[in-house]
Amino acid sequence: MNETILLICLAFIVIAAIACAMFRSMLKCAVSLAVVSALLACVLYLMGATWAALFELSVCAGLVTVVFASAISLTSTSRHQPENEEEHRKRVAGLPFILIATGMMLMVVIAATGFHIEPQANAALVGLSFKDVLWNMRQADVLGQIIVILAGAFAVAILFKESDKA
Amino acid sequence: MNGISAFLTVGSGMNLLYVMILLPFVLALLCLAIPKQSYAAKAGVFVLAVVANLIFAFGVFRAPDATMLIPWAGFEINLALRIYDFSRFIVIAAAIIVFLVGLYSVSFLRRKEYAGQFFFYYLLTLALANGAFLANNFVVMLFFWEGLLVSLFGMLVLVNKDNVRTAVKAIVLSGTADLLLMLGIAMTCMHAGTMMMDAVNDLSVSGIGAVGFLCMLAGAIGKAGSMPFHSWIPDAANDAPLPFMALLPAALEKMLGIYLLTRIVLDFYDLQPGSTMSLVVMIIGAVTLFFAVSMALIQKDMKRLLSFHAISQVGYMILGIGTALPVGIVGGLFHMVNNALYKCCLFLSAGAIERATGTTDLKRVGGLGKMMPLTGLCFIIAALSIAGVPPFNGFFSKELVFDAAIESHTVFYVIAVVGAFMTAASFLKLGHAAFFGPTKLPDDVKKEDVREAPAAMLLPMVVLAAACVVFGVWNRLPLDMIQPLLGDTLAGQDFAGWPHSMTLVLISLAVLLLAIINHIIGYRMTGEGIKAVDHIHYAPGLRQLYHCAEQHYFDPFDILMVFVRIYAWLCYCIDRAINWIYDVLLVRLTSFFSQSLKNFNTGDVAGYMVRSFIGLAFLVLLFVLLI
Amino acid sequence: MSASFTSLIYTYIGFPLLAIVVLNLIGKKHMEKFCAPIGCAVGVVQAVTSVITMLLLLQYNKAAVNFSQFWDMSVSTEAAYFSVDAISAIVLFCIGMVTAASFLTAAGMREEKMFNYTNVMLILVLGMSGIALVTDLFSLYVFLEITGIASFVLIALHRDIIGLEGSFKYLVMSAVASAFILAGLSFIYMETGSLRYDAVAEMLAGNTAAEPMLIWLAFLFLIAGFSIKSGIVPFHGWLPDAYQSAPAPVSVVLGGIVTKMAGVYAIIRIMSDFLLGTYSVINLAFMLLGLLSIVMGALAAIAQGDFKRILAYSSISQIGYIVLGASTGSMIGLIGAVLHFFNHATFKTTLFVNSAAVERQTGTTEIERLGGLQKQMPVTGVSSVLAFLSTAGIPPLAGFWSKLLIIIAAWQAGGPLIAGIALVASILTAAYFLRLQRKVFFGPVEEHLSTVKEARGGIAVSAVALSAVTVVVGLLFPVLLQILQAQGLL
Amino acid sequence: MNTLTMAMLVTAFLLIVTGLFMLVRTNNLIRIIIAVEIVMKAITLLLILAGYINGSELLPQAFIVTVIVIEVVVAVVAAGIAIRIYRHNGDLDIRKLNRLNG
Repeated sequence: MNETILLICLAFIVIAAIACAMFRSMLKCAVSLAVVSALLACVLYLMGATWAALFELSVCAGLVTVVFASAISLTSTSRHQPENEEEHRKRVAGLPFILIATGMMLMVVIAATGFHIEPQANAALVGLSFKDVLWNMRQADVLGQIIVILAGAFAVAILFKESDKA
Repeated sequence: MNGISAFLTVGSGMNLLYVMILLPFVLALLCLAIPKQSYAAKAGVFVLAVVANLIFAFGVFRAPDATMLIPWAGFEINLALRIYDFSRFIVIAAAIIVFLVGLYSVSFLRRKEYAGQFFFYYLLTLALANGAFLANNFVVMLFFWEGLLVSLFGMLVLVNKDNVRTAVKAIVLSGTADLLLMLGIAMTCMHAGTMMMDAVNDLSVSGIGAVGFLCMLAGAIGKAGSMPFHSWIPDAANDAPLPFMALLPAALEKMLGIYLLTRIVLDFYDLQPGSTMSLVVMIIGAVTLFFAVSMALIQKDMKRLLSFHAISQVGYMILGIGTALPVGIVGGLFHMVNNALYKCCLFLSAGAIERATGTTDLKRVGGLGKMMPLTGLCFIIAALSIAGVPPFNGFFSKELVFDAAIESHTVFYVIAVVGAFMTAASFLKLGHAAFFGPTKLPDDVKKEDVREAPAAMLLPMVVLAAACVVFGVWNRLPLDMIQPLLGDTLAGQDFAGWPHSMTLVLISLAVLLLAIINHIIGYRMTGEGIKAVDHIHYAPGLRQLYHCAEQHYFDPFDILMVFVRIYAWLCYCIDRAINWIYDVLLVRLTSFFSQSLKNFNTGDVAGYMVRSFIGLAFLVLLFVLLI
Repeated sequence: MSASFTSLIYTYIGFPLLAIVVLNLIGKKHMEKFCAPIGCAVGVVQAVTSVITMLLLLQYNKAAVNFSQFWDMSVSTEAAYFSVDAISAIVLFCIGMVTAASFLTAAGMREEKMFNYTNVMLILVLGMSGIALVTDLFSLYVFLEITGIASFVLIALHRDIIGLEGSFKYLVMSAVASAFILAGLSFIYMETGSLRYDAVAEMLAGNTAAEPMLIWLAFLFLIAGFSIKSGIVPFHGWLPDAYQSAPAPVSVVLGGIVTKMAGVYAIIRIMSDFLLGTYSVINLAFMLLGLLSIVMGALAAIAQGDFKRILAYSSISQIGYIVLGASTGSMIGLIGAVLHFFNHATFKTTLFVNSAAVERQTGTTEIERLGGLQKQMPVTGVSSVLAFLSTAGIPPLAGFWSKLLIIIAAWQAGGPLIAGIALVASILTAAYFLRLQRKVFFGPVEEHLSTVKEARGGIAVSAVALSAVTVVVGLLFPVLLQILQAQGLL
Repeated sequence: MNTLTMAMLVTAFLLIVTGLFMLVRTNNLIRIIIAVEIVMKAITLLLILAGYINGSELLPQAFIVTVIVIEVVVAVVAAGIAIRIYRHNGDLDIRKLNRLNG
């Protein structure tokens, strides 16, 4: 049952991604990305990665969409630019065909090379919680996250602050 | 004299090295060091050197057999010298000539700008020649032998500093010969397994031996000035100071070359009479003597005429030695000695004439016999010697060579006899034009000013002329020295005294008579001594040939130079092309690529991405191909 | 011993963090004028600490200093998070040196946004130090991103359009590279279940991969990702733009160390820590990419018209040498690569400092508008010549030795053709640098430049100090090499 | 081969291709950032797949959380830069970012 839902989710992720690429409207594009994120969160949840699903949903589907939406609204001009959007459609029109070709090629390659990966049991991390793993085994990453957030803060301070002169 | 010989032989023989090689060399440096103004001091040192050399050469002559050996460069290359029959004989012969020509030079070169340098090179030549004669190691001999190139070049550029063409020609030709000699020595040493000259005996003339023999032969005859290494000598006659001609091409170089040739034929290689190699040597000799004397016949300048004879006479020696018969070798060596005597004498007489009149051009001088009787007498004696008139020395040595030639093959004899005819004819012409007939002088020279040369110049000439007579009349004196050199090969034969074959003597006399008749006919036809052989010169057919020869069409050097010039031009083109590739093409290509890269990059992010994907595709391809 | 060892890690990470906290707690108003000294101090401390680390390693004859725990959450893990070995120590020294030079340059240029610059620079130092310290591929990615984010911000620091353009291009390419690297990591993780260097090395050495395709796929993405980050041809498009557009002190640190830490260091790590064995095609791939970089970088540099852009292309070419050395996988090649890394940090920083000096004194870096500065700016001119000679590999300067080692290693690994190409490309190096020298420093003085004077203060100090390092290291090189090798540190 | 693993793998690849295609073909800066985000989604998918194959989602989960944090910061920085560029250029056309070339 889980598997079926997963497969459906995956299919919709691809469709949403294509939509994201093809939409003429920027806003719709950002929303499609949020849909991809939300579906991905579903997949993560179904795979058992609940914390990751939570982060994906709240941060990616939520925060990032807000960031894009505000960026789009900040950069939208009063002048409508239909020619640009029409051009965009022309430029990305080939995407579905390329995806179909890629998918078929992947199938062929997988079949031809006998590529084979199977889920397997892992005894190493049994009995540990996500909290233990993240905070204890990945101390360097946590430190890195702190620094990244710090860097993000400085970046916002530098990039978004209105110029003193202006 | 006993004291000196004792001095020479005491100890390791180092003394020999000091006195025969280092002494001339040090005195040569001294000559160079003495300031130009004090000509007397220079000349004093110079005379001291040649006199000392003569004395010590007598010492060597009287000394018993000895060898000395000083370890030198390693690899079996030791400074090995040896006193024995041959070196004794050749050193004393050289010393006498060097002394006489040296004495003459001091007087001849007075007030000449280049005297000091000439003395330096003269003594340097002496030192090196002594070294070459005494060396008992091939490499050491080669060292001295090659060193002679330096003094040769130096002397040739003395007078004509701006025009070094003759010097370059001489260096190229002699250098080629020396290079071949080096090759030959290398092969000979390899063949024999040693570098000591007294240890190399009778190698077989086949295979590598044949090549080694030919290469060494080229070195020897190249030094002697035989064809095809001859063509610088007539040019040098025009460019170089006259004592140089008397010393090197006329005497010392002949001695060196013939010395080595004799060593090759007698000692190093086992040359059988009638063998192919013997034939090769004889052909070289015959060709040299014939063509050089043909050219001598038509010359109108004394020095040039004599220089062609210097070449032609070496042909007789090579012919004689090339037969590999005892009579031929003895004849060749005897001829070498005689040639040194009369050719020196002739050059010195020519020098006396040049000093008196300022020219040696027979068209501008003539009838000098009354004004310079002693010079004329010496000249005539030497000329009779070279023409082979009995009882002068040239007659006897030439008869020995004739003997050997007819024993080998009649053709060689015929060529030699024809050569003798032309020699006689050319000297009849020369003597007639220069000393007899109406007086003829260049316009700027007054008749009263033309007088006999000073005693210092006359003395050597007189001594040489006298020696010509003595060696002819009493030919046992030189032959007793020469014949022991052959050792067992001689097999008890004795060539001293009157020639054995009366027939050959009669033929020779007939040839001389023919030459005189020819001269008279020529003289009658033209009325001038100088044009006595013009009927041969301008004979149909010969005229064109002579013209071509005079234009240097047959000069091996000039022919070689044409190829060299083509080669140089090709090299130049290739060099330019390579240069162009480096200087122009590469720079332009680089700039082109660089500029293309710059233009290609339009600053487009999509382009950057696409290029990255191409890189990725390249990696995929690499992995797929190589996994 | 253990305590003194592990406290070194605190210094590497803690000192910059402390500096950031102190700066921001006290605030811009009071700290603005102390920024440069603090930044310099951080750099110097970093360099000194790395020297101490090296000495301790020599003293106790250890391969590496390991550090396992920042905080204890009662679940113990034995694995080390951070580790400093000889390569890391050398690299950390470079980071400290270049950071100090950058701050000196910033002070010399009278950087307007000194406070922001200092903050982000310190983040950058943290990121780069983290890259050098970590023992896990995923942590490596995290610190790569920190380094990247800090670089984007620094390039766009002045918010001028050129800086923004360069920054955005770098950002896009870098994001793609990060994605590639992560994809590669996940493929490796599918095989090993861990991304620690030792676990991956064990898997590769034992050749225990259940599905070798995954490893090939992983390395395909990793090579592409790291190549983009290092700016190897043909993944290099962003690099000249970023270098050229960055503010002068930023391009010093960018050209001197950042891209090398972000990409080349990881390649050196892969080559030194992982025995590739059956996957030796990867060596070949890096070798070819390295050669392509050497030649194309040098070729492209010849026609450029901007001082900093020439240096950028020169960096691409020099990075090619480092990658070529590392790609051989042999001891001599790795030593050559690491030492060329060091030398490149030295001489390229010198050159960027020089370009900063020229920019500061003349207001431009376009070489067509410069000329004859040798007389007016002797320190800059001479240090530039020294750095150029070192780059071109002229003995006895430092660059000669490392280039020699790399070419020897290339000869051993790839034959004379590869070594020959690498050698011939040195001529191209000389070509573009001679052009640069001629246009900027030699010849008659341009009229509008006749009043130009030598840059003073920090710029001159760092130029002189770096030149001294180039010369001294060049002269002492054989000795240093002997010490390092004798201890088995390299 | 397991249908799910294959589906996830193929989906991830398709997402990567979509993202990269969008990256190359679009001219809008914001769209380019969105394209990068799409590629990052694919990476998330690959990471969770890795965990699935290894039998434990714990470590990949930690990875994913870290990646998401970094992703957001990058997106914010990128958006900030894009907005700044908009202020200078008046639009978001990437083709106008060609002052640096050569």
